[in-house]
Amino acid sequence: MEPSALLTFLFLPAAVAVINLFLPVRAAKALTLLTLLYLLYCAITLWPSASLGSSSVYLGVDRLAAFVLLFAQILSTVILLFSLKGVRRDIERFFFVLFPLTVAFCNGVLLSRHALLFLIFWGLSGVSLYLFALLGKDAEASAAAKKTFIIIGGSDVFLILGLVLLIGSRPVDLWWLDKLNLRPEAPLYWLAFVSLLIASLAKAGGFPLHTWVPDFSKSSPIESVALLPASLDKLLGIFLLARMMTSLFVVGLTVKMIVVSIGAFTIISAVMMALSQHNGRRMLGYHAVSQVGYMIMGVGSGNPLAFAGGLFHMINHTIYKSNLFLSLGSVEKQTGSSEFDDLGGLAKSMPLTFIMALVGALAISGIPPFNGFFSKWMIYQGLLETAKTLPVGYQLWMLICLILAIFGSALTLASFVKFLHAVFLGRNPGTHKVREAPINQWLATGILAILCAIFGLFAVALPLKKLIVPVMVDLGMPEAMQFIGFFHPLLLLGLFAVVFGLGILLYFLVRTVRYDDVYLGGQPADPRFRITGSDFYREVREMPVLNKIFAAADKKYCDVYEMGSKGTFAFSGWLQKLHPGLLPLYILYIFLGLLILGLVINIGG
Amino acid sequence: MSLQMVFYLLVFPGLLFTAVLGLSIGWLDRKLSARFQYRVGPPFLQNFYDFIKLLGKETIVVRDSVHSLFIAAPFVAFAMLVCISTLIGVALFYKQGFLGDLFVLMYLLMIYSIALILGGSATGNVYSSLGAGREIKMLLADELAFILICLVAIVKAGYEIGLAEIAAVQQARGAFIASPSGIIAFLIGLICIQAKMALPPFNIAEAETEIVEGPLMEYSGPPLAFWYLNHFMMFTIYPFLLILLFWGGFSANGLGILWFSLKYLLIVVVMIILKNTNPRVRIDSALRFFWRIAFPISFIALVLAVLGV
Amino acid sequence: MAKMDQFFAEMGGLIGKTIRKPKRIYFDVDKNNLTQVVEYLFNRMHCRLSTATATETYHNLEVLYHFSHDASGDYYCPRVLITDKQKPAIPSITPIVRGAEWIEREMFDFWGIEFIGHPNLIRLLARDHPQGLDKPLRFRRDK
Amino acid sequence: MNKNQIPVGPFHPLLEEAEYFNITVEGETVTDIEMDIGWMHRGHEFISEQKTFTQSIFLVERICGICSTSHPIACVHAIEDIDNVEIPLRARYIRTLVAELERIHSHLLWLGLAGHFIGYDTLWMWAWKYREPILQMFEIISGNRNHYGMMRVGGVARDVDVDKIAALSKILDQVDEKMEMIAKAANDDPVLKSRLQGVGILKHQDAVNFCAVGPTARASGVKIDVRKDEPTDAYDLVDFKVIVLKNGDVYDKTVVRLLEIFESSKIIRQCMKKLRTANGPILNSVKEIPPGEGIGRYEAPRGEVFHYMRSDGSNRPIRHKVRAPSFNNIPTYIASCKGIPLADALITLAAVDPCYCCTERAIRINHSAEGAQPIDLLRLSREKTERIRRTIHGA
Amino acid sequence: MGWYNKRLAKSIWVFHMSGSPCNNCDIEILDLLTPRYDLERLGIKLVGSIRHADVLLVTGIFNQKVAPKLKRIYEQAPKPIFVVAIGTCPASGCCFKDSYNAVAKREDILPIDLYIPGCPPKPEAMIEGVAKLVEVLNG
Repeated sequence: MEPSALLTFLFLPAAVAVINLFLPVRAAKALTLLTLLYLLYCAITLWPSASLGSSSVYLGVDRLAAFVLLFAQILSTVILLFSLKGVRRDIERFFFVLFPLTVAFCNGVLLSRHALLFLIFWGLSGVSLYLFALLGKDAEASAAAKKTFIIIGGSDVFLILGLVLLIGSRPVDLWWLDKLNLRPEAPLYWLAFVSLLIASLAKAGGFPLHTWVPDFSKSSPIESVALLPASLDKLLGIFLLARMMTSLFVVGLTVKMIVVSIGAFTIISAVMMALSQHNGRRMLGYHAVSQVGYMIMGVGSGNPLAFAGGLFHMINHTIYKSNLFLSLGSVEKQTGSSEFDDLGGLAKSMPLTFIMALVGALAISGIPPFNGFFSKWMIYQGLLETAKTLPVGYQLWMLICLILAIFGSALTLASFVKFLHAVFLGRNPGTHKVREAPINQWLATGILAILCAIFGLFAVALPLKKLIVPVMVDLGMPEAMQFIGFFHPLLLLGLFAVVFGLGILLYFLVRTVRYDDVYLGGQPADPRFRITGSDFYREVREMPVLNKIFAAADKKYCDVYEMGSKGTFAFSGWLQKLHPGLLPLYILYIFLGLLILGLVINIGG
Repeated sequence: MSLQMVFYLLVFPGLLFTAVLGLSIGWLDRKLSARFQYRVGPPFLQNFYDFIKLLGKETIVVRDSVHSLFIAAPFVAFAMLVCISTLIGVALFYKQGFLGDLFVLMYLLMIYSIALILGGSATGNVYSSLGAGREIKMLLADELAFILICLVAIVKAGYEIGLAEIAAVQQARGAFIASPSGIIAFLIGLICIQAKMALPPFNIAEAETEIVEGPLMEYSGPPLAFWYLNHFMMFTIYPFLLILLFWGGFSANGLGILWFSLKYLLIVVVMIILKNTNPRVRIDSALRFFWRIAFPISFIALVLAVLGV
Repeated sequence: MAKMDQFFAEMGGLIGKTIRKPKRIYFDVDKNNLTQVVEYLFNRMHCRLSTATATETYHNLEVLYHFSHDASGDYYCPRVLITDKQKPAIPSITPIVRGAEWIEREMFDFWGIEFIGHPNLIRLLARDHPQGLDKPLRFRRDK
Repeated sequence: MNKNQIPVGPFHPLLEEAEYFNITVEGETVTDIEMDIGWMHRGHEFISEQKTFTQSIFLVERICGICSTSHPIACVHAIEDIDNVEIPLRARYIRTLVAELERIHSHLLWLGLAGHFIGYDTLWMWAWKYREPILQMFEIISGNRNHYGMMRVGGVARDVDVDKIAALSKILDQVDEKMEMIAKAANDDPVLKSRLQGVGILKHQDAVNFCAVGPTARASGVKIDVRKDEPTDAYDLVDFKVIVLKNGDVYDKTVVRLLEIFESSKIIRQCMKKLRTANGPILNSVKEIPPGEGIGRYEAPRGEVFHYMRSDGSNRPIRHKVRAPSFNNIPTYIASCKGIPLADALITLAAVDPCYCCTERAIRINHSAEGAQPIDLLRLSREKTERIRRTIHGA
Repeated sequence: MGWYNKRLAKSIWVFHMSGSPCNNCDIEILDLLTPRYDLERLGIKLVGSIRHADVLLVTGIFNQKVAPKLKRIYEQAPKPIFVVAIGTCPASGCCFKDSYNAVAKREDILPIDLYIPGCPPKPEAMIEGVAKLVEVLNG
């Protein structure tokens, strides 16, 4: 592949963004859609020929990058399809400028081979996140935008630090980011590893740098939430992590275990927070964090099967999470609220959206035969494979992480039961008349739902054999292949279908149906008799140990940003107290400073 | 799908066998419970009569519910249970399986709860909603301990993640139940399946006197018949799973069959005794019990298993 | 008996015609003095409000409260006469005795006596009655 | 907007009678409870004023099926209070005997139902199994299992002769033994204890303010018992204790009832002993009731039953007020149910041993001959019952 | 449907509704399930939801407030459904029939298939009544 061809991925969307500034909105939409479709086509054609062989110093694409690039294009195209109708009027123009721009930045990150370029695009994609956050309409939007910007921007500092430590000693034209194979045991590289880990975790939303995700999800336009934290940022963050674990570093066992533990902890902490949310967006935001944990576990463990599972989970997650966010978006656009207490019983009026959301919810909870199950299953198997060979202590450690991961998926299921119940099932509060979402919206979610099903049912035949195995071979882990291919979701579905068909057949043979109101002990079906489901997990919240943790989480003790800002204010307040404006005091400071300086020099000498 | 597979699915370890054995064991449950309470109890065919009678009744569908989901839920759960029983049965009786089928099974077992919850909340009835909430909380409660005991079996089998392999290891090296970790895991497993089958004291989700049978409240006619059947089918699935994981599986000679039946009956009888000697616990007590008592104990079992004890 | 004498000594000014039987005292109280007497019986003497009976006679409605002094087994029964049969109204004692809530609501329901100052004066038994049952125990006598 | 409401009733498995509670919950925690009663209202007070004094006793018996002798006792007390009628000694013992038997049957019934409500069907079955001998004792005494028709103004309707007493005491011995076992089982079961202790607490002050009566009040430390406070019938002649506990939770309410069973059995034994020796009439005939008013009360299994009668000298009361114990006890839900989980709230509703039929009484009887349609059916049924009974008892 | 009725007769699930009785009949109905009478041996089971019921056991005089609810619940029951009236109250109104709150014609509220009179009927009488119902179902 010629490097100039790669430039299309950068300049075409950027140019479209500039043109969109001047076009009427309708034309801008059409132009963006056409561009993205073309880029998708380019990404597909790029896939077979992706290799680093012929790339330039600055841009280059290997299998992993091409793989991620492909999904970045698919997701952004589908989300654009969703955004064609329904974006708020006042931000529509700006939205369609920002959208291709974001795609361009994201593609830039994936295609840069040179560290400086990588850094610039990484930073720019963070800026676009900030700009999207500013488009939110409620009062929290600007606070969320600030929080996002500070966390993402702060992590960029670590990225710079890490990159400098890695390659700073080399000439500029050798600042490549592939096949460094450094050992993080050396203190310098260890620091570099940690810095890069922080950057990737902040981007992907891993613990403890995840807190911007739910805030961003709560207040930004829902399309941008589906685009960035749910899809592109996940792709970028895990892409960096995968790079780190394979080509940048050669990591030892303890480091792997630490990364796996971070993953496990991310899963369980975020999903616990998700359980107790009352707002659909925030809940999905926390899930966007929790699911990152599986990818971190898979990619971080270094086991080929788990690594492949982690990559697979990454694309699966982008698919079903975008699907869920977009479905919630449809609901929100029809009803005007994403609070669980205001919703309910929408499955009747929005059946298509309900089916898509159901598929998404089952997929994210890891219910066979959908895609989420298959990748989780690969990760678990890989982790167990790894555990088998470890010494006893590590074995237990790994098993604990595994338990957290499996239990995390039960908790995920639980919170999605709440989601489905509160939004689509249960009983309508009777406050709004709701219609099905417009065609572009359910078409977009429909494509994603179908992808969920296809990637689950034909997991081995399609995504694994066609996409992930080549990536694994390219990364030097061809043995991932030999584990795949024993579980046949299709066979299971076939068996299921036979019995289900028999049951339904019997039902249709003997049934006599009558329609009636709900039975409430003789009381009429009044809309006030309903359970919103938003308090489903109150008992969990009030468990003796958990209640303290939840109380602490409510006070944002676990939030790096909030604690940081508190600390900063406290520190600056303390500094202000040292500046009363008295001249003698300042003179005293100067003398004290000189004294200390002298002491230091003396000791040093 | 070969003819043999259809036989597996519909006749022997699958549909017919599970249903008939389940309904018969369901009679044992009712009869023994009755004897506990100084009553006579129903005749042997009572569960079959009940099932047939429900098939002939009228189906009432709640007007503003999600009709298709409401009707499909029991059949989804039914089909899933048949698939699960086929999986377990094939591993148990034919020693076949695929790699990692235990994980698949753990997730498939959740589908029953999901179907129950979705079917119940599709009606919009408050009691069904409450029951759905309770059902999922029960799932959370017992799932943690259940994962642990599955892992104990996996670890003890030398990290084999297949049902058939776990059984084969036990056939070769003796049942896990003979070791300390195995017996702890088995006992915790017994309580877990009590909770998974929603038998008292864990019938919180379907508590009749509190929330009017919860998610099943609005069901009538054939769908109810299938929920009824599902409930009794679990009487075969879970004890079989427990035997497979910890109690040495099944060997196909005369004594083996007798021995297997005795093990199975023993587990069922213990479950019935548990059922009849305890009041229904509250949902938060159940959560607390499983998370603060059953979880640490099963964790000890896991540690012991890793240490090879 | 000492309690009873003390009661008459302290509240004698507020009560009218008295009938004394063994363990039972029935006495008339003006509706304006009712809360004061009830306050004394409930808070000072620690009597328990057993119930209250409304009765309709030819001339008036009367409400008879039954306070049980459990330590001695005596019954103190203040009687309030309501002369206005069209719009009967007396002060509520629910603010003093929480347990009187239902008792007064029942009388409101069956006799239409309004209790002034009752926190939640809605019909007790015939609430949302499909046939609109209205003051059933009075209707009969008007007929 | 976060108000989730649950309708409990009118028909709910928790409620044997039709009743309606509107419970507001957050998650599963009850935040508010609203009651709508009147589904059982039959207009007893109205009917009673159409009846003669003797007929009204028959009527009040049908206020409630469980305490179907407490209401008649309170009613005859009220009528006797108008004219200070003397009751023969033997009648006093018989009244006490029947009333205390009823207390045992009612408490066992409650224990069983409470077991059923918390999903402990074995306890239900056991408690009701041992309730059967008590009903058999009623059958020996009065010929009926439930409505006994024993009370008359001035005495009782039927005598309990020595043969019957021998049979009764034999049954009572067996029952006592079983009762000990059940009490032990219910008291020592740790699961039951953890399920009931600290649940639905009714504080002492709330019990006083709501004027609660009976075991509900006694479990909260309010020492009231009509049997001691104003001993009528034979209660001043027998020896028994008033059980008072102080926590006010469901567990204490259970224990109060269990211990009362033993006290009742003690009283019954004393009565039977006296009945063997104390011979005499069982009924003082009362010719007419003078004008006046009377208050009758009696400690029913659920608390104080209160009857007020006013007579104008004719053979019919001009006012008959009935106040059942549950009428005072049910409003205490407001104090004891808020802030506790739904599962607890429902057992707390049951722990008062509410009797809605009592609560919504008000009586009137009128024997007119019209509408005699089911007489034939009735006769057939009686014959049929007799036939079945003969075959079952082999007599 | 004779064949089906025979099956139905072997598995009768009853739902108990009380239309303002004195609750004695209700207690006796529960009594039927307990060890001495044990109706489960005849396949009879008490259910909590009307949707599961085959037979409604109804007691009491149906006061005016509860009558519409009874009617509503009867409509909510899945067919085939049978109504058995227990006690004297639903049959004749017992001593309450002149109450201002009693409904005039109970037959208008529910189509009662079987009366079991008695105040309260003996449990044996109720079993006999159930047996009659079974006879009818069996043809």
